[in-house]
Amino acid sequence: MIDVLYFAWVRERVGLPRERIETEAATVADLVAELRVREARYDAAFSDTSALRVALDKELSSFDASLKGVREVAFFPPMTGG
Amino acid sequence: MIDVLYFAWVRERVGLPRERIETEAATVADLVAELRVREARYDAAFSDTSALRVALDKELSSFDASLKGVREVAFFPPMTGG
Amino acid sequence: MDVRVQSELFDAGAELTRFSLASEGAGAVVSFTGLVRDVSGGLSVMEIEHYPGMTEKAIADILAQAQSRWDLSNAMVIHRFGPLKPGDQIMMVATAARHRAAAFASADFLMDYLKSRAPFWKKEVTGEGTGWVAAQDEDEAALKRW
Amino acid sequence: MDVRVQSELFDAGAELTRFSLASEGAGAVVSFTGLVRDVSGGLSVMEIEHYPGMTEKAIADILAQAQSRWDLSNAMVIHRFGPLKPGDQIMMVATAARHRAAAFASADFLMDYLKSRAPFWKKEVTGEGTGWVAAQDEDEAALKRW
Repeated sequence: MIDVLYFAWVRERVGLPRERIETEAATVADLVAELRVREARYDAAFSDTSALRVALDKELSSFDASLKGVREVAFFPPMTGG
Repeated sequence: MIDVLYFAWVRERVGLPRERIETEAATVADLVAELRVREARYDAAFSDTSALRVALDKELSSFDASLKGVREVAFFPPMTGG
Repeated sequence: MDVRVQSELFDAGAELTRFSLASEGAGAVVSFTGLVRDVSGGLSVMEIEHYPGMTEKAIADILAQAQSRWDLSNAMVIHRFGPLKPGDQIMMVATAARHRAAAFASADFLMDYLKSRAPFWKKEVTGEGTGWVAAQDEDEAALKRW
Repeated sequence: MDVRVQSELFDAGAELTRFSLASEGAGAVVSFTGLVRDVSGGLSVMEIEHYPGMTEKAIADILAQAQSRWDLSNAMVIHRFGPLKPGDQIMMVATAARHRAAAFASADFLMDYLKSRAPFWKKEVTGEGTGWVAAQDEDEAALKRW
């Protein structure tokens, strides 16, 4: 079980801010592939992962990173703070 | 007749903040040469002009500049504002 | 070192005064304030979303990097979230150091990193609809300066 | 644009607030405050001498240069003269622009030029005597950045 969080337009496309997901995905990319085949809204949110960023347990990471031991995955567009 | 102003340690060495000087000096360097032979305190103040700056009518200038039409000459060390 | 992530408006002037007083031994204090700009001429609200928990951590990491690069007497970051009005202060950075070069460089560095590495996202609400502000390539490129 | 050369203490926080309010359309405000630092540990007074008349002119010229180089919404300079105490504010620069790069660069530029091109001279008075602060080679070198 892993907590998956969505922010900004990723949250809007997926339609919810967070959910718990039962998954055996080894990497972030595997998790994204699983989500995309679940429903069209995920497919729309993840259609271009080059436009997305991912954080694992609140640290910026990459799509080829392992999910081993990770409790929280967050997907979001590039940050626009400041 | 020209107004000559002194600032910071140049003022302290010369011993006064300003004076009117009767001079036929063509350039700043000529004026400096005239002053240096007048009295020891001027010689002390102007012994190393590379350590000095000069302004003509309130604009930074150089020691080889002409004094033609100039009403006010100021001598001072490099600025240390800010 | 001071990090505040808040929805409340803050008073940049009062913060600068407080920060300077707390920066003993500093000869140079630099502040940056970011304001909500009404680019399109019809902005009613700028909505800032963030990632609670990660935000504070990311800002603390960026501040620690600044401290390891420059000899700073003090540094602070305030960043707001939630609905902001045009002209509102969005965020503020201040740095204090003995000399001006370190104060300027570290404030500039903090801004570049906050812009692209702290989890905030801006959405503009105008009479014609809403839209997420897109990240600029130049913001990512700015990180390469450091 | 605002230039003030004064002996009176000023309140940098209040000045920042006033400046930001006067900088309509700006998205970025940068301020620099210079403080009297007690380098030797025995400073009783920092005396600042200036060249009345030339000072205002030199600062106005430097501001005009900054305006021609960057698209600024606003810019200001306050510089004190006379006897200052340790911890006192010596001077302040603020710049406002649409984007942060212009606000940072122009404030940094103004400081470099004020430091070496505005006619101010600092003298330190300590228990052991008085001494004029020497110009630093690095301050003159800093001008070459622009």
